[in-house]
Formats: sequence, C-alpha cells, structure tokens
Amino acid sequence: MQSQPALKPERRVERLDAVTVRFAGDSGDGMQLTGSEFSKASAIAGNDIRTFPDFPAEIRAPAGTLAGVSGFQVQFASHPIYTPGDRPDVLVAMNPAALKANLPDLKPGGLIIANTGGFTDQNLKKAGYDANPLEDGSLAGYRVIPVDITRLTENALHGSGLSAREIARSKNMFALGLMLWLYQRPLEKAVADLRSKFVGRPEIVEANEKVLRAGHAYGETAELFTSVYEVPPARLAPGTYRNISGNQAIALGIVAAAQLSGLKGFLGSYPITPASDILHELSRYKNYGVTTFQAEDEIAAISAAIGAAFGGNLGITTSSGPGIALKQEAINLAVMAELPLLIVDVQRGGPSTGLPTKTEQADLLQVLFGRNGESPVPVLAAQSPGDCFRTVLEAARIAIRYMTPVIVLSDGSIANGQEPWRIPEPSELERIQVRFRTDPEGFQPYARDPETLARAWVRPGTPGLEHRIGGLEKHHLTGAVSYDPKNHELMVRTRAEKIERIAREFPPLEVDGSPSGKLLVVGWGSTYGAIAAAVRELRRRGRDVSHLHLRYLNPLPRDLGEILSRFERVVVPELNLGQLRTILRSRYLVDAKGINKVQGRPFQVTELVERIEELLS
Amino acid sequence: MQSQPALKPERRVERLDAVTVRFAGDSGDGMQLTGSEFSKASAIAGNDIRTFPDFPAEIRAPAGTLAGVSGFQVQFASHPIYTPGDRPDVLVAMNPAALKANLPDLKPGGLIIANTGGFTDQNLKKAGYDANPLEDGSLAGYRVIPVDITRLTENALHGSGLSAREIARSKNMFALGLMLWLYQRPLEKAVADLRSKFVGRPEIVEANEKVLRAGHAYGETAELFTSVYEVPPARLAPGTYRNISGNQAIALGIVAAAQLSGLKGFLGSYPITPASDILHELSRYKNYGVTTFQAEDEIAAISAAIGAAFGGNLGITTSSGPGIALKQEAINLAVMAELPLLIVDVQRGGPSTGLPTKTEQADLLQVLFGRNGESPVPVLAAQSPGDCFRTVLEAARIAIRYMTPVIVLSDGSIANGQEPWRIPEPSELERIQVRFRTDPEGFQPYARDPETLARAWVRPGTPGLEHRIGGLEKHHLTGAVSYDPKNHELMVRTRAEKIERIAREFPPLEVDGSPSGKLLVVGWGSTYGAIAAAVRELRRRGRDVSHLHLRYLNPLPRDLGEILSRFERVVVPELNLGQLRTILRSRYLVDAKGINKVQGRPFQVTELVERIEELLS
Amino acid sequence: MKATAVVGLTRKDFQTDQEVRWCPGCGDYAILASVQKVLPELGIPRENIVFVSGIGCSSRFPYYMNTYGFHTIHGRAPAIATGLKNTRPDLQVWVVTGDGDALAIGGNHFLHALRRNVDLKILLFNNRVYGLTKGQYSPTSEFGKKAKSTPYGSIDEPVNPIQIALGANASFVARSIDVEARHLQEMLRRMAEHRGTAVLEILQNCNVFNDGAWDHLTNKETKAENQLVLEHGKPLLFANGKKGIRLRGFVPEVVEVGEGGVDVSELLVWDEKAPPALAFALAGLASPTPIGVFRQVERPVYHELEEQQARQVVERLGPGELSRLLAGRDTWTVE
Amino acid sequence: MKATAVVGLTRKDFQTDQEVRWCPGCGDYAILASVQKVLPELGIPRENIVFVSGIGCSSRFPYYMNTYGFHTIHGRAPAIATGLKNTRPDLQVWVVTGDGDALAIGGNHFLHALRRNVDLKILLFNNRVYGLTKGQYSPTSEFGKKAKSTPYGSIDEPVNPIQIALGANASFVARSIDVEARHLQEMLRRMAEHRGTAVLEILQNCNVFNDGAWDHLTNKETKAENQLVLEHGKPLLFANGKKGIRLRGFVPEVVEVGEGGVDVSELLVWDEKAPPALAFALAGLASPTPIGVFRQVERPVYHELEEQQARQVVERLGPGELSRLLAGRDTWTVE
Ligand SMILES: Cc1ncc(C[n+]2csc(CCOP(=O)(O)OP(=O)(O)O)c2C)c(N)n1
Ligand SMILES: Cc1ncc(C[n+]2csc(CCOP(=O)(O)OP(=O)(O)O)c2C)c(N)n1
Ligand code: SF4
Ligand code: SF4
Ligand SMILES: [Mg+2]
Ligand SMILES: [Mg+2]
Repeated sequence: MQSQPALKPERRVERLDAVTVRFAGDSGDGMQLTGSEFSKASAIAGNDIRTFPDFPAEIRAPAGTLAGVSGFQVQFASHPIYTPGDRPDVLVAMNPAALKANLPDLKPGGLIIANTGGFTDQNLKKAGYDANPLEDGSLAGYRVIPVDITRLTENALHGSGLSAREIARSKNMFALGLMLWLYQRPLEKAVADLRSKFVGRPEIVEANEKVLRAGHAYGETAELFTSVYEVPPARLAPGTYRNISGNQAIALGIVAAAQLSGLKGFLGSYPITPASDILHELSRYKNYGVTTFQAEDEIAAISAAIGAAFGGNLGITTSSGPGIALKQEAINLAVMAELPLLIVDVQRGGPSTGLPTKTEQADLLQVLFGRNGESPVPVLAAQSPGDCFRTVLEAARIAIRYMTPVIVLSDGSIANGQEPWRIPEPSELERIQVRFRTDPEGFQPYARDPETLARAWVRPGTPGLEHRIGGLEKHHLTGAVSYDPKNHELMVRTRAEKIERIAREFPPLEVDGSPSGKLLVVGWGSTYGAIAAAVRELRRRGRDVSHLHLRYLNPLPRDLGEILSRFERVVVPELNLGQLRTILRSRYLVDAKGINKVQGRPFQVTELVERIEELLS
Repeated sequence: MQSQPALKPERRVERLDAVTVRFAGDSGDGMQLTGSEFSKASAIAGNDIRTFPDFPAEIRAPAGTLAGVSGFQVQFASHPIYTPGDRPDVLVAMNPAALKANLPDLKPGGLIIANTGGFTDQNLKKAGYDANPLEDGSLAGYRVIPVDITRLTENALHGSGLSAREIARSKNMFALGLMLWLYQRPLEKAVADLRSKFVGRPEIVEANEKVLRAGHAYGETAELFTSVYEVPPARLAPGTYRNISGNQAIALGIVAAAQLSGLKGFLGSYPITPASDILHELSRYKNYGVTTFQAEDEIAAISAAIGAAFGGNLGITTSSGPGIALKQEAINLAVMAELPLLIVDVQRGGPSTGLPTKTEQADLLQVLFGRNGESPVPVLAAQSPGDCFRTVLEAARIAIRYMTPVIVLSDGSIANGQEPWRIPEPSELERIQVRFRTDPEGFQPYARDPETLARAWVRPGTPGLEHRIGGLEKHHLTGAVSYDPKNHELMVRTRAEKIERIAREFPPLEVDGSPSGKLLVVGWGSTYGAIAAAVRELRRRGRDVSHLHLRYLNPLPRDLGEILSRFERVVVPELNLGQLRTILRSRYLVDAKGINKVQGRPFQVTELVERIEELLS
Repeated sequence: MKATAVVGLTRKDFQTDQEVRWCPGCGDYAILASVQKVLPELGIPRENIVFVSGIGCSSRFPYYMNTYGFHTIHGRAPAIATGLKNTRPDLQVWVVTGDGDALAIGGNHFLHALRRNVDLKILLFNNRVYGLTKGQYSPTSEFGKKAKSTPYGSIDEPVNPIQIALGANASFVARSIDVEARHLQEMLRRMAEHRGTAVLEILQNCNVFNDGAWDHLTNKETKAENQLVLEHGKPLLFANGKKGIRLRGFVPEVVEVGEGGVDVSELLVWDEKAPPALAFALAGLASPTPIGVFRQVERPVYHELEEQQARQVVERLGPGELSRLLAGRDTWTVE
Repeated sequence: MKATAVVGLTRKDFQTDQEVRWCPGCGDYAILASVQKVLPELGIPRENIVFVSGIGCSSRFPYYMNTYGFHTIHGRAPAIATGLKNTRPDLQVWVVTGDGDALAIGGNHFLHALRRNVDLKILLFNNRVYGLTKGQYSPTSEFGKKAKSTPYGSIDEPVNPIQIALGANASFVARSIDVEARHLQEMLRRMAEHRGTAVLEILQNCNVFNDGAWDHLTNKETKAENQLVLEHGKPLLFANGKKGIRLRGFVPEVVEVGEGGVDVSELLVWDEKAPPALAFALAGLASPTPIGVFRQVERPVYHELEEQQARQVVERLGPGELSRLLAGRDTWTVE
C-alpha cells in the first residue's frame, strides 16, 4: 500500500483488484450516462471493464416508483474480466426505490452511497418503505455513506439562473464527480464529453461541469471516506481501445462487411427492443455506402433486404424474437433462392411480447428450425459486445461465399452491455471476396461451385444472364420450376450439404482447460463471460473442469463430437430451458445436463460456480 | 375359382386379394371423379380401400403435356390395407403423356388400358414420344388393352346434340364404365351421383349415363378381356361406413368439437394449398354453429380465431407450412394468454413455396420450436384420412382442458387421400367439458387448476370478472404485467409443466409386434399405413420387427423411453430429413436411425421393406 | 349490442388498480380521462365492454380500463377484435392503437376491418412517432422528420389516416385532439352510437419523443387559426368566424369571411353523409386542420350480415344435426 | 434509370423457353402479349429490366419474360421490389401481382410503396378471384359472391383498388382491360414514362373460376355503354358519344349528350393532375367503369431522395473512412 503525492497524506489508498459498482436511480436521473462516463474513465485508466445496463420496462414509469428504477452496473479490474460482476461492491442509490430494488444484490458489507435528499417522505412511501432505511438501522450490515446530493447540487448551482428542473437534472454529475474522486479518476474526459453533448448550450455545460467538480471536491473535503481506492491498470493486449456495445459492434460490423466486400450495404429493419439501436446507429452512416430503410413491418424489412440481395447488394435485416418469427417465411425464400443475406436476432425475454428489455437465449431453436420444410440456415452467436463485430463480419463472409442467409444471434445483455474493444488494424480486416458471374457461356442459374456448392451470384443488369428464380422447388441446374420427385430430394439434400460444408472452414475448437477430463462446460453466446469466469474459479479451487465455447451453432464444428467424447460429463448452461443441450444430445447422444436460468438476467459467476460444484459432488 | 351365373360362361372370374389401379389423364379429363367413383363402388362392395390423388402443379397446364397429367390411385382389397398401394396393377391412360408419366410406376406385367383415340400425333409429340408406344413394341413387358375411348364415346353420343367439347368431356365415364365392368361393380351408385352432381342439367346426366353404360357394355361385348376380376369383401369392423378424405375429416371434427363442447366454432383461415378444402367444407356448415372467416392473410386469420377464443368460443385456424410460419407470432400470444386454440397444419413440400400440391412431413420442428422464447405447444399428428377426425376432437379437448393452443399435423397425402371411415355412433362421442368461470369470489386471472395447471376461462360479459391479459410476461396469479425475474422463471417453467402434464392422460402406447426385440420402427403421421404394411410384410418374412406409431409429438408419451429401451435398434422413417429422429435422439439418447425420403410423395411399402431389410442385414 | 340501463356507473368504476404508466405529461392521460368520463354515460355494463389493443405506449390503454381487456401483439388488434366481435355481438369492442401500430405493421388489418364494416370503435392515437420504442419516425411523421432512425430527416411522404380510411370506405371517420376534452368526448359518444366501424384519429402529444407535434392546434394563441371544426349542417367557419372554407371546383379554399371577405352563405356547409370524395378533399387540408366527423353513413354491419346469413341457412336447411353430417351421403354397412 | 437506345429488340426477345402455363383462355395471355409488345419499344436493354411478382396465377408472369425475374412469396413483391429499386436505381422494376396478392395479404406493402413513391411499375391483375388456389372470393369480389369459401355468398364489401391507391397518395393510378390491347399498351407506355410508383389495375378474366367477371366491359354489345375512357384534357364521353359525365357538386352523374341532353361543354373535362378527390370521385363510379389514367402527378421519387440525402451527407461529412469509424471518439492505447 503506497500513498500518492497528490493525495492528502491522512487518507489511505487501498489497492483493489476488481470492483463492481452499480448506479441506480429514477429513469430520469441520468444513471446510464453517469455509469457510462464512469466506465469510460476506468477504461481509459487502463482497467478491463464490463458494463450492464438494466432498464425498466419501455415506458418511463412514474418517478420514485420501483418500476421506474434504472440501473447501470460496471465491473473494472486490474486483470482480464469477463462479466459486469455478480453483486456490486458499491451501490449508488439516488432515491429509496433505487435502494430497495438493488439492495438484495449488494454484497454483504458493501458500500452504499445514498442521496439523502431523495429520501423524502413521499419517495419513501412510493418505494413502500414505512421508515427511512437510512435511519432505522436496517442497513447495519452495510457501510452507508449518506450524502445530500440534491441539496449539494442545488448549492453548487445557486444563482446559475437555471430552472429547478434543470438543476435537479444535474444531480447525476455530482454522483459522478464523487465516484471519480473515490477511484481517483481524472475529470477531464467527462468534461469533454459534456461539451460535445451539449454543444451550443454553454450554460448547461457550465452547470454540469460545476456540479461534477463539486462532487469531486466534496469527496476530497468532506471527511466521509477513510480511504480512496486504486484499481491498477490491467494488462490488456497492446493496441488502441474503445468501449463498445454489442449493438454498436454489429453496426460497425455491417459497415465493415460492406466496405470489405465492396458491396452496397442495405439494412431493412423495423424498430424493436433491443435491436433498434443497430438501425439508429447505421442510419447515421450514409456516407459509408450503407443505406437504412425503416420498413412498414418486419416482413417488409427483410423482403426489401432480399430485394437488395437479388440486386447484388449486401442485404441485412435486424430484429428481435417476435420480429424474427414474422420474418421466417421470407428467410425461407432466401434459402430457396440461395441469396446471401444477414439476419441479426437480438434475443430478448419471451415468449410472445415477453420481457422486451430483458435478456434471454431462447431463440436458438426458433432460428434453427422455425421454417416450413427442410430449411437449413447457418447460425452464429456472438459472445460479447465486441465479438459482435467479428461475428457479423464472419456471417457476411459465409453468406456471400455460400450464397445463403446467415443468422447472427446476439441478446439484450451484450446488445446494451459494453466492454473495451481493441480497434482492429486495417490489415487485420481481410477483404470479402465477391465474384459476380458475368460470363453467359454455359450459364445455368443453379449450377454450383463444386467446393462450396454455392450457385453463382448474378447482378441484374448483366447482359446475357437474364434468368428467373423463385420460391417453388427448382431444377438443380436450370433453376426452372420442377415438380420432379428425385430432383426435389436432390435439392433438399444439396441445400443441407451446402450448409454442412461450411464447417470445413471452421478453425479447430479450443478447449479452455484440460483437453479431456471429468467435466466439460459447453456454452454459447453471451454467457461466455460468466462461464469462463466460473470455470476459472473452479479450476482455482482444484476442480477438473474445462470450458468449450461454441460460436457456430449451425453447422456444428466437425471436431465437436470428438471433444465431447473426451469428457466424463458435459453440462450446458443456458439462459433458456435447454436449447443447445437439445441439439447436442440429439447429435452426439451425449447425456448433457443443463444449468438453466430464465429470469431475463445473465448468469452470475457465483451461481454458475455453485451449480457446477453441485454437479461435481 | 367359381363362375357366377350372371356372367357369360366363357369368361373366367379371377379372384384377387388386392388390386391397385391408377387412372391418369389430362387435368381436364376428369380422372379425379373417375377414380373416386370407382373407389366408392369398391368400398360399397365391401372392400377396404385407400386412395391417393396426385395433382399436377396448381395451374392447369396445357393439354397433352407431362406437366398437365393428373392421376388418381386406389388400392382395394379383401383384407385390411393401409396404403393406396405402391405400384399399380392397372393403369388407365387417357393419352400419351399420362402413359409416359405413369409407366415407370406400373408393375412389370401390369395391365394398361390405353385410350388409343388420345394417341394422336400431336399428343405423342407433346409427350415427347418419337413413335407411338402402343405400336412400336416398347410395351412388350405389359398387357396392353387398346380401346378407342374417344371414338366410342363420340359414337355413344352421336346425335345427342351435345357440343364436341361436352362429348370429349364424357370420355372419363366410358373408362369408368369399363373398369366397373372389369371388377364387377354395379353402375347404380355412379349414376345416382351423376344425377345429383348435374342436377338441373338432364341432358348432361343422360349423356354421361349413356357413356357410362356404353363403357360397361363394351367390356361385356368386346372380346378384349379373357377374365373379369373379383375382389371379395374385406372383413371390416361392423358399422356404417363412408369414404372420407383427411380434409373432410378435419372439417367434421371441427363441427363435432363445437357441438360436443357446446361452443360456437369460429374458423379464421386464409386459402392455401392443400388446406383450403377445410375452409371450403366448413363454410357450408353455417347451420351447425360454425362460422368461417376468410381473412386478409394468415396472421389476421389466426388473430381473429384468438379473438374468438378470448370471447369464449372455439377458435380454429387452418393452413399449410408457409402460412403456419406467418402465424407463429400469434400462436405465441395464445401461449402467453393461455387461450384454447386449434391450429391445423396440412403439411406440403417445402421449403418456401416448395411443392404446394405435394406431400411432406417437414413441419414438425417448425411447429415444435418455431416461436421466440420458450413456447411449448402440444402437437398431435393424424395418421390417416379418417383419423383426422379423432385427432381434431382430441386436440380440441386438450386445448380447452389445458387452456392452450394445440397444433394438429396433417399432410397433403391424407388431406386428399380417402379411406373408408366407420361413422361414429353418437354415444362414442364424449362431450367436451367446458367450465367458464363465473364466480368473482377470489378470482385471479392466472390462478391455476392444481391438476391441469390451466387457468380459468372467463367469458367477457361475466360481471365482476373484468380483467386484462396480454403478451407481456405476467404475474403468476394476477396476470398483471410483471418484470420480476423469479416470476418469469416460474411462469416459463409452469407453462412447460402444464404441457408436460397432458401426457398423464395419454393411453399406454401400443407396440404392433413383439414388445421387445431386435428392431423397432417408430413413425408418426401419414406414414402410418406404409410402415404398418411394411412391418407386417417383414414379420411375414420372419424378421423380428415391431412398429410403434406416435400420435402425440408433444408432449411425448411417458412410456416412450421405456419402450425404446427394449429394442436393440430403433429406426424412424420420415418424409423429411429426420425431424422426429432428432427429438427422440435428444430426449432418450437412443441411436435412432432414419429412413428418409423427401420427394413430395408418400413412402411405398416395398421401399420401406427394402430399406429396413438393409438395416437388419 | 344493446345498451341496457346501468345505473350509477361512474368514472371511477372504469379505473383499475394498475398504476398508470405513461411518461408524466403524456397526452394519453387526457385521452384516458375522456374515455373514462364517457363510458359510464353509455349505459353499458362494464363487463360488456372490451378494449383490445396492439403494442405501443397507446396500447397499454386496456390495463387502465376496468373492463375486459386484451393487450395483444403489434398491429393485429383490428383482426383480433374482428374475431371477437363476430362471435360476440353482445359486446362493445373498442380498439386502441397507435400511428405505428395501425398504419405501419397493422395497416392491412386496419383497412380490412374498415371495408368489412366490423362493428369496432377504433381509437387511433396519432403522436406522429413510435413512442414505446423510443422515438423513431412513424408513417404519419412529417416529411424530413429527424428522429432516431432518420438523423438526416425522413424521406417518406406521410400517410393521411383519414384519407386511407376513406379509401377503405369506412362508414365513420373522425378526428379529435387529446386535450380538447369536450370535443373528444363528443366524438367518443358519436362513435358509440355508430353501427359499424368507427375510426377516431386522436392527435396526441408525445412530450418525450415528439413534443409539440400538435402545438399549433392546441396552443391558445394559434388554435383558432388552425382548428377547423366540422359540424354537420353548419358552414365551415374557423378563426373565430373570421375565416371559412369555400369550394372551388373540387378544391377547398380558405377565404376571409365578413367585411371585405365572402358571405357565410358561400361557404361549404358540412355534410357527413356526402359522397366520400368531399370528405377526402377536406382531409387533404393541413392548414387549417379539420377535426370532427368527416363521414358517417350507414352500411350493413359485418356481424349482422353474418348472423343474417346463418339464420337464412338454418331456415333453408334446418339446424344441422351432427350425426347426419357425419354420415354424409354415401354410406354402406358392414354387419 | 436511363433508357439507352437498344436497336432491334423485338417481342420475341422477351419470350422465354418456358411453356406458358395458364389455363387455356386465361386473360393473362393477352396481358403477357401486350407487355411483350411494349417492352421492346422502350429502348431499355432487357438485362436492365426486372419483373418481381408475388404468388398467384398472375405472379407466374416473370417466368415468361426473358428479363431478370423473381417470383417471390405471397403479397411481398412490392417490398422486395422496393429494396431492389432502392439499391439499383439503374434497373426498371416491374411488379406483377393479383387482387389477392396485392390487396389481401399484401395490402400493406402495396400502400407503403405507393405513399413512398418508389419507382415501380405495378401491374395489378384483377380477376376478382383467387385463381391459383382454385376459386375463393377475393378482396375485389362483388358483395354476395358465391365462391369456394362462400357458398352462401360473401358478406365483405369489396375494396376499390383505385380508391385505395388514391388514399395512399399514389402518383400514377390507371386502369385497363386484358383484352383491350391498344389501350392496355398505351397504359403500359404511360407507366414506363412515369417517375415514381405507377399502378395499373388490369381487369382480367379468369375463365376457369370467375368467367365473365368483366364481360359487360369487353362484350362487343355492351362495352360502349359501360366503358368510360378517361383522356386527359378531354370531356368525359362514352356510349359512342351519346352519354357523358357531368359533375353535380362532388357527385359525377351520367347525362345524355346532344339532342335532348346536355351539351358537351357541360361535361367534366378530364384532368389527371387535379387534386386526388376528383379521381377519387370518378373511381367510385361502377357504371360506366372508367378506364385510363385517373391520376398522374410528379412527386419526389424515393430512390432519388435517398441518393440525394446520401450525397448531401457525403458532402457534409466526407466519404466515410472505415478506420475512423471503427475508432469512434474515445480511444486509449495499451502499449
Ligand atoms: C412484431 C413487433 N415488432 C416490433 C415491435 C416493437 N414496437 C413496439 S410498439 C412499436 C411502435 C409503436 O408506435 P405507435 O403504434 O405509434 O405507438 P406509440 O408508442 O407511439 O403510442 C414498435 C415498433 C413489437 N413489439 N412487435
Ligand atoms: C403465405 C401464403 N399464403 C397463401 C398462399 C396461397 N395462395 C397462393 S396464390 C393465392 C391467391 C391468389 O389470388 P390472386 O392474387 O388474386 O392471384 P390470381 O391467382 O387470381 O392471379 C393464395 C391465397 C401462399 N402461396 N402463401
Ligand atoms: S413515450 Fe411519448 S407516447 Fe409514450 S408514454 Fe411517453 S410521452 Fe407518452
Ligand atoms: S385459374 Fe384463372 S387466372 Fe389462373 S390461369 Fe386459370 S384462368 Fe387464369
Ligand atoms: Mg405513435
Ligand atoms: Mg386474382
């Protein structure tokens, strides 16, 4: 433990490995902004970070109620981490409802920074408290630091000429300033961001900056904290980093895919939580050769994307579960027409409208099987926010190379969660080969590349290659409508075989841990982080546990069966009732067990550790 | 062999056990009518029969072409049969295209009755014949009986005052008369049917009857046949019988379900091949308390049915694969709202528009899994045309008892195929219990029956029970929108458990053959007949093979796992790439093999026998 | 659906225990209040009333009405309500929908309900934005709208809900405004009286994502200039009687009225029953914006046609007997 | 989409090797012939022409056109064509659809293409029946239609495709008849010239499931009485000049012309560019039935707006550079 010159000597600096902080307040309290600025500062300071925003239902609920609480959690650490943390070490609670909703998650003995100004009688009542928990001793098991953020903010802005409402809105900056002080982060980045956010409104910038600095100074001067904390930088791979959310990464992946293939990107989409941000983000990139089209519904959205693909462009559509259900008939047309198409499903809580703002992994079977007839489609799942970028690029590459729609699975937690992302060097980004057929000699619309079994892509406008395709079964060479029984079987099997062949290009699977042994934990998608952390923890405890993460859900990697057979037991944690497990059991006849959670929330590392321990014992 | 007094003594009567006849001609030649009249006569004569119409693509193709050939196959027998027969013993070919398209199926040595009048140069050319096959010796391996049906019909109607076109249209009656004679069937039924079909057009009735009798007489007088045939009656279970197609049986099942439950039946549907006939049939039954609504699309169709169910009626929707894909989002609403609903999927060749007039079993995974989120729905499959009736009734019973949508799978082959159906006695038809909740005392919309886990059904209009439901996750008792994580998991698991519990009411499975042994053949749906016949044939050959047919695809019967484990090997024949197999392997970890055919056609018994023999050897 | 006298129902009887969860200041509150005000007056027991909605902020409406309610899926409420009304003519069925719900994903069901004249009361909350999904432009958003998905402005010509409804031959088409309580309530009463599909477009303020979209119509200072109230049998006057609408051929034009202007007698006298082309022309007006009933005509009502046909079939064929139906026409008996 | 001179294309160049598979006598043959007649005249290389269709008898059309073609799924052709045209403005995109495909399942996509003014040439084959599925009534079938699914007569008020299109603010709306080859071809030429969505309703005979639906308009003896040909700038005359259309207020009425009747000068002079209410009123006429162009106006074309906006963004922000975009604004470096 070493003190730093800039600090008053009497305050200890505690060095910590990893800290999880949750900011919680009303939907209108700006907790998302506070959380993300705090995270940014931590990332820039060199920590590894993971964030997880927890929105209430879509509509803003009445102020002060439990339903209206909005949370933002971040874990930052001096070593690589995989999740936003299970239970917070620190809870910043702006009002009683925020305290009540989040207290059950706080670690025993955890730190609560409570805005006493928000604990009015009215708010206490709205949150269902009979007495003020800050005063009735019920928080004895925690370290409570009461700060009257409301009043301190008002003081800071006294005479600023701002309205009461504007002043109230700046509270979050006080909390941010205080927290930045507590973890010894500089304020500069937050100030710069305020400036660019409120460009043209200098009075707001000034006020917010003032409050921010007031919060920082308050930590410094008020004798509330006996120590400040230091979380030293993590050793991340060298490179230039940024924070990125899954939805951002998907948008960037789409732009990259368009540029790397030299194709025009065309996104047909219809807004739906939690996928809409991809549309929003992409709609800003008109200067990157990407067009966005907000269609009248999901069916029109994918239909337009198919039209674009028929025209020789990179067609994309994005949605969430209910919208994907609507698109299936059109996806099937793309399967039959053998056109490349990118379909992104940002999964949310189901069934039906379900829990739109919550996360889940329960669309896997839907995307694998939810179409009439034998309709194989490649499915890839992203494992973290940043990984969405790579996954989209890879999906685009497969779609174009194999002339097939490809589905990318993301989910609510990685869509909105953030992590530091190493910005790829231009040289890392391999071009995506596109070969439009132009030669009329011997052209047959459904003749196939002997290796990939892909048919040729022809841009309308190419002389001499005029042809017609459609959704009826087609002759295996000419593409003309064919009712021939044998031809149908040939085509059904060829479409299946084409998709199976994609697996030939997959890199070998990598098992994290020993390559054989007692227990293999198999996961997919966003649970990667929690599983990786849990398995490492278990190995630290001496357990014989390995981890295998699958990014390809269809086709399955060719080496998967062999790997599964090397372990005595296989367990598949999923945020559903066992969808990948169903597939693995069927394909490999392995008695895989499930760890299943369907609560609209990600796995916590500790709960995985416990559940796996149970299985081992 | 015994001669009968009514026949000229010089003609032998050959007694046969089973005969398969195929009628083939242009789409406009009336082969469907001919076939079904012939089948009726056989059924009335006491044979067991199975029929299978084979339509060309939807639009009438140009006369004389291969694409325009329409076929109708019937097997009739003196013992119980299960299929329309593999390869015909007799082919009635009205023109060269009909001969060419169907000859490959005819048994070696089979009988061809060819309408020489249709073998014009033009027709030969359209069918792609260089020479007339009736004359060039290429049919040496068959017994060919050339009859100039065209001219004989013209002769019969000479001076009738009918137009040439009307005369040409009567040809099929000549063929029918001839065939009825050959198998010694009376003409009366066909005549009566003509009368009621062309009511108000006596000249047409008269002409057709004349031609029919001419065909019959021609057989009697022309010395073309050295023998006539007798297929003695089969020993069917006592009762009153009719012929029925799967689509008819579904329509009748729906009417019966409405009447037995005392509910108004409301069918919301959108036309689609091969399901449209259910809509057509039901639309005639307005006096049976059933309403049909042809909606603007499939989504509106099911939505209206859901609205009807919400109103306390029996809501039904019918479609085929592409339409079912479109309905999935709405099915999911019914899952969440826990409303009874009957969904019929008459499967056809896929994927996409596929082969609309052909049969396939490739929607199983779609109906099991094609919705976002965890969305369990009971699935039942009908095994034969007549069985559609029972299946629909049972599905309605489950839907109402468990407050859930239920999916019934049929397919193109049973939808249009016919079999004799023993008309149920009123006493056999058990009432369907409906208990609407009316008591406001302690009412909670999602409180459940402890046994079935069904929530109560409340008819709007009931005072004191006003409540609101919807597609968002709901509180496990009040039904109010709930974002509570634990409640979500509870509801997901409760919905799953509710469906699983249905299996408690299933009767024990019955294995056809020895209850344990070397090989179990597991089938579902329309392949029942072909599998049953094949397995019996194999046992006749001394093979140790048993047959298990599944009508419940979800939930699976509770005794299924145990039964599978009693056999050394399990094989699952399906008209898809292995969809039930996928489920069985996953659930029971049994290394089930598949026999798969995806040609838009049913299994033939012989091909199953061969494939199973291969597996056994 | 007969109104039986129900004594003593009050506004409170139509409120539920659910906390109303729209953003503070949302125009939906005012609409809710008006509906809760009018319903008790209709004399219909609340158990005979059903609210069916799609998805959107507006579609949360049923949760706050102490009647039967069904919050369904996006865009499908008119179709679901069609099945309900057709099988349960005894119920009064209201549909609550938004500009996205009714005119984007649900456009087709909306049209087909109208052309069939299903007896539904459709409340179309038009805030010119997708509220629930946080602010994308909608089919009614103005050209050039900058919103979440159109940072550079939308390039879609907006849909005119009234014209679309008239194109589908709707028998009752009206427009009102969230905060014009009296007018809105009058329109609700008119809808309740109408037999057949009644569509009411309600201009609604989404103060979070599209604040002020209708300010010119609600702002004290500008509303007189911008609101044109259609009243059957009355000349079209606005701006406190200083302006009016006159027809020039097929084109409605704004004229000054009184001194220096034209005489009131030259103005178009509003006729709800006129051929729809007139309403179509008026619906094309943006400034001033007409509110009130554009069209109200009698057309055969869907469920009545349905009932009538069923009755006729029963009369002709007798009530169906199941065993006869099962037997069909061709049977044979095996002993 | 620029027409470059293509010499020597003939009708045959647009025929494919596929056997045309409609029922003998189907009106679709005549339409195909007219399209194959007109296309070579347009001077567009056939590789730059695409036919997109949905599902239905009519939707088999692309198979018979030796251009690029896409026979898609039921009702979605306008949406698919929108994606195609928007990314490939260089192509001339035709949509072929039926009364069921466009107005039942596809109604919404149809409307939204029109209101956006996507540059599509939409041929709507209206045979007032579902042909491919063998004879159910369709959204345009007359009230009381007895068909496969309505043995006792339909109870749906039919949709008027022209009014629906006008309600969606379509910039070009016209009607013709399968067998009126000259008129039909003229309409096709007009569509080809139009910039924006052009909708042509083609009255088509389905001789198998709805034979004679348009007989009164095609039959030599009755057609003069029943066909009202709209010609821009000309008075509305029909019945060989013996009758005409006059406006009574907003109502078009049939009048005798000449001796004993009114003077031609009193007749309505057709104006394709008039406010749509006029076309709307005319579209309501059933007897006589107007054919010709109801409306043709210039409105901004969707893909041009799109291109223009992209251009402006590039001008303002410069062409996007991937590495800059990937980096975003907040980066830090780990050595
Ligand atoms: C199938 C489907 N697609 C998309 C969504 C997402 N979604 C919910 S409401 C909505 C639009 C709401 O707009 P509007 O109908 O105008 O209602 P408002 O919220 O403005 O009242 C959308 C796109 C959904 N819930 N379901
Ligand atoms: C999703 C889906 N639903 C239903 C069908 C069945 N279907 C095919 S064409 C058609 C209607 C055709 O009518 P129309 O558009 O008028 O075309 P026409 O055959 O009369 O030319 C229907 C209902 C289908 N192919 N796909
Ligand atoms: S988002 Fe807009 S429409 Fe929705 S509740 Fe808030 S203010 Fe109302
Ligand atoms: S069914 Fe009718 S529309 Fe279809 S091809 Fe035949 S005649 Fe033409
Ligand atoms: Mg809205
Ligand atoms: Mg049609």
